[in-house]
Amino acid sequence: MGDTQYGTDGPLVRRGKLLSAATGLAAASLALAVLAPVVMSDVDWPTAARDTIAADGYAATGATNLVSAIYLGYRAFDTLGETIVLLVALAGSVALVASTPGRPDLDRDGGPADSRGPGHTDIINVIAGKLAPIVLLFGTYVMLYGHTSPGGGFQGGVVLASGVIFIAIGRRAGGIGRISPSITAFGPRTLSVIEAIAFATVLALSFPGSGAALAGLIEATGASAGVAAKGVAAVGPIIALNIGIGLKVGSGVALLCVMMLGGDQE
Amino acid sequence: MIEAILAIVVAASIYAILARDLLHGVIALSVTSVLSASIFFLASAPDVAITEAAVGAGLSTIIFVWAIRNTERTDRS
Amino acid sequence: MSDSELAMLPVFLPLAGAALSLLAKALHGGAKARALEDSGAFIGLALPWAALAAMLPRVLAGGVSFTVSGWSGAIGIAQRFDGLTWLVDVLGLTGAGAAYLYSRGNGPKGPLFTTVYLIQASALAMTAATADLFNLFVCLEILGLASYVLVASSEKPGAFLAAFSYLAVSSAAMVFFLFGLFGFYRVTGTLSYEGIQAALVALPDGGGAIATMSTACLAAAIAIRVAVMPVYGWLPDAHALAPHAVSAILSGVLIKTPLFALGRLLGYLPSGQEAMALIGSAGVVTALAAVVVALSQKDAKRLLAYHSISQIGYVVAAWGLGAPAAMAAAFLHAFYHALFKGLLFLSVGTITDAAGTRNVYELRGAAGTLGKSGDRFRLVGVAYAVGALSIMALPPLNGFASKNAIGYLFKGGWRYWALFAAGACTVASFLKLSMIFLPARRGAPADAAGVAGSVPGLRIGGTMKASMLILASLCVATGLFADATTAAVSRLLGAPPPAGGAFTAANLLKALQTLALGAAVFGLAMSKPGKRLAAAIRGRPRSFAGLVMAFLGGLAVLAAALARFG
Amino acid sequence: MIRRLLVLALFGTGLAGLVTKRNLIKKAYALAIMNSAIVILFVLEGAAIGSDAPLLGGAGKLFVDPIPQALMLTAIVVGVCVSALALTLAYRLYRHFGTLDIDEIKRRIGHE
Repeated sequence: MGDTQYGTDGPLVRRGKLLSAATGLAAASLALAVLAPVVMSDVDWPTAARDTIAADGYAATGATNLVSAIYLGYRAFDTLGETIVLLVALAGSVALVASTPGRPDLDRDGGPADSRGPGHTDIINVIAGKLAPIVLLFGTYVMLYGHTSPGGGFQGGVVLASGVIFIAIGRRAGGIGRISPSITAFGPRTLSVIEAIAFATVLALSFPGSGAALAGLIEATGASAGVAAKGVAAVGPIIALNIGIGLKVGSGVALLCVMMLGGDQE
Repeated sequence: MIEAILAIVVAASIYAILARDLLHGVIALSVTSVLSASIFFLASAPDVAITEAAVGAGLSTIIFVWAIRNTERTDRS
Repeated sequence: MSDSELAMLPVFLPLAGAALSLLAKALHGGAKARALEDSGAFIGLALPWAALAAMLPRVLAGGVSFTVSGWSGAIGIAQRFDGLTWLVDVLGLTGAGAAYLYSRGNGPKGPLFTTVYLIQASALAMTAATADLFNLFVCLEILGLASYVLVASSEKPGAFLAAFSYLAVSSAAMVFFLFGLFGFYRVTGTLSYEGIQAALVALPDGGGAIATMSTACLAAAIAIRVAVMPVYGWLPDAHALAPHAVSAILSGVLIKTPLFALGRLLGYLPSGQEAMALIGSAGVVTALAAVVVALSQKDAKRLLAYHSISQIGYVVAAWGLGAPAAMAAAFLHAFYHALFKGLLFLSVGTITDAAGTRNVYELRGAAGTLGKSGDRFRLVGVAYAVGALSIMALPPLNGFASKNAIGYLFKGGWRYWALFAAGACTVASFLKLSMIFLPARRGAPADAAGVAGSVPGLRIGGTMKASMLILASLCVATGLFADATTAAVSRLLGAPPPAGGAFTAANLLKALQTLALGAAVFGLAMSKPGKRLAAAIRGRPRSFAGLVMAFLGGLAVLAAALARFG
Repeated sequence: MIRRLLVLALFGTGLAGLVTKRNLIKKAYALAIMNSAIVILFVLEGAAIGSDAPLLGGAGKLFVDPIPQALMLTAIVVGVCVSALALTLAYRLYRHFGTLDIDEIKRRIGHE
C-alpha cells in the first residue's frame, strides 16, 4: 500500500492535510462556541417531572420501571415514531442491498479475501445453531419483563434477532442447527409476515383510547373468570406493546442480517 | 470513575476517526459503546445501558463490519 | 369519536395504509397483495380527507389542543390542531395524492415504495400538529429517513450520493437539534411548547444564553430541511435525481411542512420573533440567489430544483414577518408552489423520460416526442404551460395571486425590489426551459428526434394524465378564484381579510413589467457572455465539507445575532 | 465540569471527522460518535438529581430523572437507523464507483 507512492508528492499531501485539519478545527470551534453556553451552564436540573412520575407513574401505567412507564405509556407516541423510523431504515436498507446489480457479493472477485476457512466456519456455525434456542429464550424474557426490570420490547427484539441469525448460520452449515432446513419457520418470508403483523399490532395499540380499551377488556375477562385482574389490566397495554415492538424489531433486524449474510436468495 | 471511562471513550473515538484500517476503527467504536454502556449503568440508567450494549456494541457493529467486508478495509484519503 | 381522536386520524390513517401495504410486501406479489396495497393507498391518501372535513368546524371554532391519549400534560405529548395544522395537512395531502397517482404510471412502484410513501404522508401530518419538542425530533427523523430512501429509490448512482449527503448533513443537524432540546429541558423541565414558554417567562432572565443558543440550534437544524440559504446545498441533487413523483412531493410539500412547524415552535420562544425575522431576510436573499443559479442550469430537473429553493425563499421571506396576514401570504405561496411545482416536475419529468435526455440545450421538439409516447391530446404540454405560467406569476394563474400578496407585504423596501428581480429571473429561466418545445433544429443531426423515437418503454398512462390534470385544474381554479381562496386561508389563520383583490391594474402592470424584464434577462442569458457566465456558475466547486461548514456558519451567525438582540 | 468538557470533546471529534474525512464509512463513524455524545450528556446530566435507577419497589428512593433516559432510548435507535442507511448507501456507491472517497465519487458523477 501506498506510503512510498505518496512520498513523491509529499508537500502537496502535507498542505492538503494541513488544510483539512484547519477545516476540522474551524468546524469544531464554531460548533463549540454555540454549544458551550448550553452544555456548561450551572442551572439546576429540574425535578418536577421526575417527582410527578415517581408519584403517579405506577398508578397511571402499572409499570414499576419508570422508564418503561414513559417510553410505553406517557410518550408511547414517540415510541411508535421510533418503530416507524426503524421500519423505514431497515426496509430501505434491505431493498437497497437487494437491488444491487451483480449480487451475491460474498464470493465476488477482487474484493477482500474471505478469511474463513471451511473447518473454522463449521465449528462456529454448529455452536451458533446450538446456542440459538437459549438466545431466543433470553430475548423473550427481556421482551416480556420490560415493565418491571430494565429491558423491554426493543432490547428483547434485538436479542431475538440474534437468535434467528444463529439459526440461519447453523442452517448454513448443512442443517446441524436445531431447526431443519426444510422448515422455513425462520426464513425471510415468515419474518416479513411477522414484521407486518407486529407493526399493525403496535399501530393499533398506539391509537388513542385503545390502551384503555385493552385494559378494560382484560379486567372484564378476569372478572368473568372470577379473578381480580386489576393490576394485570393496568399494565396489560404495556406488556402487549412490548411484545409487538419486540416481534417487529426482532423480525426487522433479523431480515436485515439474513440479507447481509446473503440468505435472501433461498 | 465516570470521568476516567469517558476519557477513554473520547480517546477511542479519536482513534476510530484517524485509523487507516477501518476494521480497527469499528473495534474502537464498539469499545466506546461498551464503555458508554458502563457509564450509563453507573449513572443509574440500566435501560439505556442495555440498549446501548445491544444496539451500539451489537447491531451497529454487525452492520459496520458487513459494510467493510463488502467494500474496502483501508481509508485511502 | 372524541375531538382528539379525530384529530389524530390524519396521522393514523396513512399509517394503517402503510401497515396494509407492508403486509402486501410480505405476501410477495399476487392479486391479493395488489388489492392490499391499493386499499392501503386508498386508506392512507383518500380517507384523511374525510377526517379533515370533519375537523373543519372544530378548527373554525378555534382548534383543539390535547395530549396524545390524554396523558398528563407535564410529561405527555402535546398536540395542537388549529387552522395552520389543517391547512398544512391539506397541502400535504394534495401534493402526496397527486404525486402518488403519477407514480402508479411512471414508478417507482411496489408495496415497499407505497409503505414508505404513506409513512411519509403520515409524518407530514404528525409534523403539522405536534406541539412537543421531542415529538418534533421524531417527526423530522421519520420525514428525513423516508426522504433518503425515496430519493435513493431512483437507483441512479448520483441519487445514492445525494441521499448520502442529505442524510449526513441533516443527521448532524439533528444532533444540534437535540442539544437545543437539551438546553430547553434543562432550564424548563418540560418538552411541550406551552410548558416551555410558561417556564421561561417565570425565569428572571427568561432563560438567558442557554435559551438563546438553544433557539439557534433548533432553528438552524430545521432550516436545513427547508433549504433556505445558506443550507440549501443538499437539495438540487436530491430533488433532481429522485424519481419524478418523489421530486414532486419533496419540492412541493417536504420543504414546507417543517417551515410551518418551525414557525409554530418559534412563536412560543422568547427570541423566536428575531429568529424568524433573520431567517426571513435570508429567505429574500435565497429567492434571488437561487434563481440566478437556476437560470444557469442545463439539466431540466436541476433547473426546477433550484427554482424550488428560490420559491421557498419567497415563502420564508413572508413567513419571517410572523404576523397572521404574512403567514397567510406565506401559506398561499407554499400551497400554490406545491401545485405548480408538482405539475412542473411531473410534466418535465415525463418529457425528459420520453426524449431520453434532460439537457435543456439539446432537447427539442418535446411536443412531437410526447405524441409518440401516447399523449395524443398534448395534455402534458398543456400541464407544463399551466405550471410555467403559474411560476412566472402571470394572470390569471395562482402564482400571480400569491407572489403579489407577498410583494404587497414588502411594498417599498429593498426586499420588494429583490423579490421583483427574482420574479424577472424566474420568467427568464422558464423562457429558457420552454425552448424544449421549439421544433427540432433543421440541419442538426436527427439526434434528438432520433433518440425520442427510439426510447422504449415510456407510455404516458391514464393515472399520469389524471395526476397532471388534477394539479393543472387546481392551479387554474385557485388562480381564477384567488380572492376567495385568500379570504378562506386568512380566516383559518386568524388574519384580517385582505384589503384589495389580486386582479388590480397595478398588479397587472407589474406582471407586464416582470415579463418584459424577464425577456431581457433571457436575451442576456442566451448571449455568448451570458452562457459563459452560466457555465462558470454551474461549475462552481461544491463539496460535502462546504455543506457542513455552511450549516455551521449559518448557525453561528444566527446565534450571534440572537445573542445581540437578547 | 470535566464530564461536560469531555462530552464536548467527543462531539467535536465527531464533527471534525464528519467534515475532514472523505471516506464514507468514516463519515458514518463520525455521525455515530456525535450521536453518542448527546446521549451521554443527557443521561449524565439527568442523573444529577438522584442516585437510584428509576425502578419502583427497590431499596432506592431518590431517583434520577427517567425522562432523559426514555428520550435517549429513542435517540440511540434513531442513531443506528441512520448508520444502517448510510452504510447501505456507501455500499451501493462503492459497488458502482469502486471507491469510498466522497470527493472522488462527486468528481466522477460530474464527468458522467
